[in-house]
Amino acid sequence: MFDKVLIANRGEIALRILRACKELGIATVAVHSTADADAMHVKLADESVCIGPPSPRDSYLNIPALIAACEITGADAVHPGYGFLSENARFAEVLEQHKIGFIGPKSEHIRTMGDKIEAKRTAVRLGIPVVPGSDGGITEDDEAKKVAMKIGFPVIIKAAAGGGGRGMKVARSEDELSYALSAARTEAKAAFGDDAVYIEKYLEKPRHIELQILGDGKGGAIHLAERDCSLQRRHQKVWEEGPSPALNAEQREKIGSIVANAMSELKYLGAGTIEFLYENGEFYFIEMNTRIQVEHPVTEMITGIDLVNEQIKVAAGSPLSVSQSDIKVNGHAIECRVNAEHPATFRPSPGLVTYFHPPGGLGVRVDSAVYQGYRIPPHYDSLVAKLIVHGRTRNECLMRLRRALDEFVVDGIETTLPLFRTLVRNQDIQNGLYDIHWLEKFLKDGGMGDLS
Amino acid sequence: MFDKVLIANRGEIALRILRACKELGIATVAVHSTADADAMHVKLADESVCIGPPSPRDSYLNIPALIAACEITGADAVHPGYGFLSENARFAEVLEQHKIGFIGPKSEHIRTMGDKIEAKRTAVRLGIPVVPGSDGGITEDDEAKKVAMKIGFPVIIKAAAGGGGRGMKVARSEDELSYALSAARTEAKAAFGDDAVYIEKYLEKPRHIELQILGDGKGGAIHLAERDCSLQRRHQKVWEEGPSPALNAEQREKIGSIVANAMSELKYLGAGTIEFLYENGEFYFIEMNTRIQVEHPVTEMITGIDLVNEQIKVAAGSPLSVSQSDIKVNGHAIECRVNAEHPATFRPSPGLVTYFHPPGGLGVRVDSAVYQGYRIPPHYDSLVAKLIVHGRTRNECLMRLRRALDEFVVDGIETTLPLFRTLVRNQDIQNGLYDIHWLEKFLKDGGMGDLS
Amino acid sequence: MKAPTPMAKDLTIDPDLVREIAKLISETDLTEIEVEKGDLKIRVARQVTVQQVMHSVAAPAPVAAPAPAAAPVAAAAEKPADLGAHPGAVRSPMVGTAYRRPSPGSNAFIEIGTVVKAGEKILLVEAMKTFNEIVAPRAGTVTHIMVEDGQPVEYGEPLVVIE
Amino acid sequence: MKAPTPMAKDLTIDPDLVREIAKLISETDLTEIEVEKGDLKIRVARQVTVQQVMHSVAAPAPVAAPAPAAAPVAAAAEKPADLGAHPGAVRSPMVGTAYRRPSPGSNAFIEIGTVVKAGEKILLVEAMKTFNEIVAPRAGTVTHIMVEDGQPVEYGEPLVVIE
Repeated sequence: MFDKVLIANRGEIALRILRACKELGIATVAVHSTADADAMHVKLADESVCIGPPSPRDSYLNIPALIAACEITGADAVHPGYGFLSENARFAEVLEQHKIGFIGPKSEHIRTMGDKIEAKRTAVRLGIPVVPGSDGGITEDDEAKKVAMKIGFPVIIKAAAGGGGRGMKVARSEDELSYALSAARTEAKAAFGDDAVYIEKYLEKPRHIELQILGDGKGGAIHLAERDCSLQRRHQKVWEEGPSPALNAEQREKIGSIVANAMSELKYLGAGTIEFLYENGEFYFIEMNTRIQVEHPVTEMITGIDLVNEQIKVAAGSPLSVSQSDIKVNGHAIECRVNAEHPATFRPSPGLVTYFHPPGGLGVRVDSAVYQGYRIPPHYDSLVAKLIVHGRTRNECLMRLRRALDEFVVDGIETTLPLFRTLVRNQDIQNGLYDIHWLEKFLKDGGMGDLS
Repeated sequence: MFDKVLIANRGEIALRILRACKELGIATVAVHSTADADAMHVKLADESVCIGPPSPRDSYLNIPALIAACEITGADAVHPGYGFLSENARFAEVLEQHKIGFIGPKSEHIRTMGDKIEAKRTAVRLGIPVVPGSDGGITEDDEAKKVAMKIGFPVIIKAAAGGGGRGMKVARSEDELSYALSAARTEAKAAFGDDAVYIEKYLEKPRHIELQILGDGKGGAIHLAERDCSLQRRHQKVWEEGPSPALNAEQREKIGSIVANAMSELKYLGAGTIEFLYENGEFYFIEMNTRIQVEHPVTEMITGIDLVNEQIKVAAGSPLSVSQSDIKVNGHAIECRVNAEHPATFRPSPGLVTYFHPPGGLGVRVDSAVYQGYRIPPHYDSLVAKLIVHGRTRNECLMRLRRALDEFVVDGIETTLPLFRTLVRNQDIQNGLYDIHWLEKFLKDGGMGDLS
Repeated sequence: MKAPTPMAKDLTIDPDLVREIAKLISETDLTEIEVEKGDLKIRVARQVTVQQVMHSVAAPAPVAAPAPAAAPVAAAAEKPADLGAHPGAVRSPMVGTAYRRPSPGSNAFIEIGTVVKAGEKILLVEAMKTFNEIVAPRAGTVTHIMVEDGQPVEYGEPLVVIE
Repeated sequence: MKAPTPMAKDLTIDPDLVREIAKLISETDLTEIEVEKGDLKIRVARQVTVQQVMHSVAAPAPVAAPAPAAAPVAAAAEKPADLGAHPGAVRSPMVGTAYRRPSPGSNAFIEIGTVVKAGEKILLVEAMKTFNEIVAPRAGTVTHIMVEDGQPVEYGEPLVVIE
């Protein structure tokens, strides 16, 4: 086991990692930029090192500074958290060169999954379902039709060279295909100088469902059920829950086995998440995150497994402390990401937290690095607290979440608490009837009323 | 189900009940003395009523005021919490006369268990093990010897008319019996004018182990394993945990079945606790508490059952939501009662809480009615917060407790947090090797060092 | 802002002079100017406000936005907060329901303007089917009645004001 | 605002003089100036505002009693907190290990009292096996050296003071 872990992150995840280390009896080193000298994890760590100015490039992304911090403190491992260097294969390699443990996957897996094309290719190889589509660029109507008939309508035609929505056309039936194809090709030619396009299944109202996995790096791998993260705004998750209101035990078991087997074959090490779009009973691989995620507590609450604890143990060469048969989904959990933002306009609201009173009681967990008197710096993300609530049923969880939200007080800054208080009372949310477009539509339709 | 519950209590248990009601969608009425106008549960309740001046006799114990508060608010049930009127049979009866539900047991069971002699008689009748002893007063050496031989040494000889330790003598062997008997009788005669004594088994180093039970009032009853509350000071529990480090699964199952069967036979309604002394593998009934207890969260954390939720449901005539086979002990939980007292001298320290930062994260629950800026009134008990920590093993629980205690900040008043920070690092505590005398001896021996 | 304080030996000085010095003191943000010439001495001073800012206490207590703020049952419009502190306020000695008349058909015990003697019945508060008489604690004139007939009242709630 | 000020006939003070003294009092952070010229005496004072601000910010942050308070790695005795704010302090541009001499056997680059030119080497900070030269940002005399040879330093940590 490691003797001293350097936490190469900030905010609530730095505190989360610090807690896991303390609970394992491992000494901790906090690193921080000059803007984070007052951070809670800095105050609680056994040692702390200032690694640079506020700009992340010069501090939290500064590999030489982090290596130097390990050297001067004698840290024998680094936990990268999420974001920053957590999915930087080179960082993992540099640490290896310096004989410092990296609490994360093997660098080759970070690299593979960080490359969209390589990741999809790997997923296919490992038997993970992906969005069906053409293998390469298509220019002929006949070929396009053949592909579209095979994958089924609606399909989306995308510029092979493109991105950013340009050159994208949806065809909902065979009739529309020919026009969509020529329109897409014309746009692609104009935008990218290349009229090659590819065809993919178009998902109208998918949910975002992701599977948590853990691997020991030697072929042992388990899944820890799914999280439903469909409630998003601008691709940022806002509310995550598990299990998904859309899945039953059989579906869970099926997709869970697929990803667990895939990770076993890959000899994946540590915690990871396989993200899918889900529509009409089918899963479509989006990407794999080779790190701990913001929403990991949802899984911890329903499985009773401490994911960061497991990360540290397997990174140190220990086996997983649980096998697949030990994993039981127990009850329901929801996480709300309380951000320092206006609840309807999402304008960031950093500044001094003049009052902070988190909710307590049965089934309520708060992961937050904020305290009263803390000044949220403007340089980083706006996460104030993760409120995670567990109940024996989804309904109990929702009722508990409602009362917890009503107890939560954060003053001095604006937060998204009012958004969650509205969402928890919404009929669609209560019924679990939402997809990845739901929240943006809700906000566009003035769901936040006067606050908008 | 009830529509509106009046919470006839204050402090953290009032908030605990309020949370349970909110999670069941039941409207809440807070009552409070003039000293508690700023209490958190008053702020969070749907309605609140001031019922009297600070003195508990004129407010929280004032039955007419409580009935009037029910009448003017239309509350259809009362939850009494613990302490105050929670074990007052007459209060339960008055409520019944006014057709207001009482969230507690039948008044006859409150009355029976409130009478020490009647309680013990009932325990014997129900097959619950009690401290063996003579049936009545003894004056003859021969008879005393016969009884002592039967129950085994050491024995304690107590004045039949007595109390308060006067006229009590311990005999550790047959040799000592004759002298102890005559000394006890002389003292008893002098103190109470009656030299009749009785003989009981003397427990030298017992643990306090209690069984949580739930009954539906119709003969359905289950047990929810035990809590070990041996760490006490002046008969006040300080640290409670479950399961007991002293019991194995077989012992738990055995005593659990006995109490569950007894409660079934009694047709007990609601939550209750059967308290035992435990020594050398044997249980000895002390008393039954016919209410929710301060330390109930320990049981909630290891069983996943919301005890206050169950209390409310069965009081409204619903069945228990779980059967005995649903109850599984999962992991380990410890509760620390953080009091507004000096951590070594236990001098009360009411006053303004100038800073309050509870710990968070995985497995940490805080039940507290305190907030920053709250003034702890000097009129009531000194409980600031209950810190309850859960872990998959007792060791994980202890490590988590340690880190949670180190995160907990309460300023402006003195608290017992330093006591717990010392206890969690103590070898005996870590090994689970303590009895009901351990804490007092630890304190007497200067265990708190410079703070003493 | 305190007025400038002229402290002159006699009143023969020109008030414009004082005004002028006061203006100077404002302008320069000074607190004191003293001018002496021969037997004439003028000292002008301005006191500085001592500010005592205590933040934490002023912080709002835990009441969430959409949760209804704890609404005292008897927070009726008839009970302006400022009357609660009135020295002549008569407060309810118990929780219950206040009645202004001895029986439904009767006249009210008191109206605004009624002159009462100490010990005279002014209201009833019913609790547990018992009607408790509220009597005037002192003689005086009823100037405010804060409860309606049949209104629930809390312990300590002001009922009427007798002045 | 320097308009000429008409003064009383029998007392001629110069308002510009008072303004000048007020400016002086601000500049010098004094609280009182008294000027006497011939039989003219002017005394000017400024009281300091007494502000008692109790910030919740001043409340202790979550550091538990027995838990070791976060101990900055380089919190050596050589680094008095007041020197950190010294205008002549030269700070470490990176995390690493500070060295005072170019190689183990050599003399130190600087000692207290050394007169340095701008751009002159004063220390090395090693990070990732690379020795980074720390040069004097300005000419002056070394008055404090806060690091020992081989001492770990944080980003922004004051290393020496050049005055």
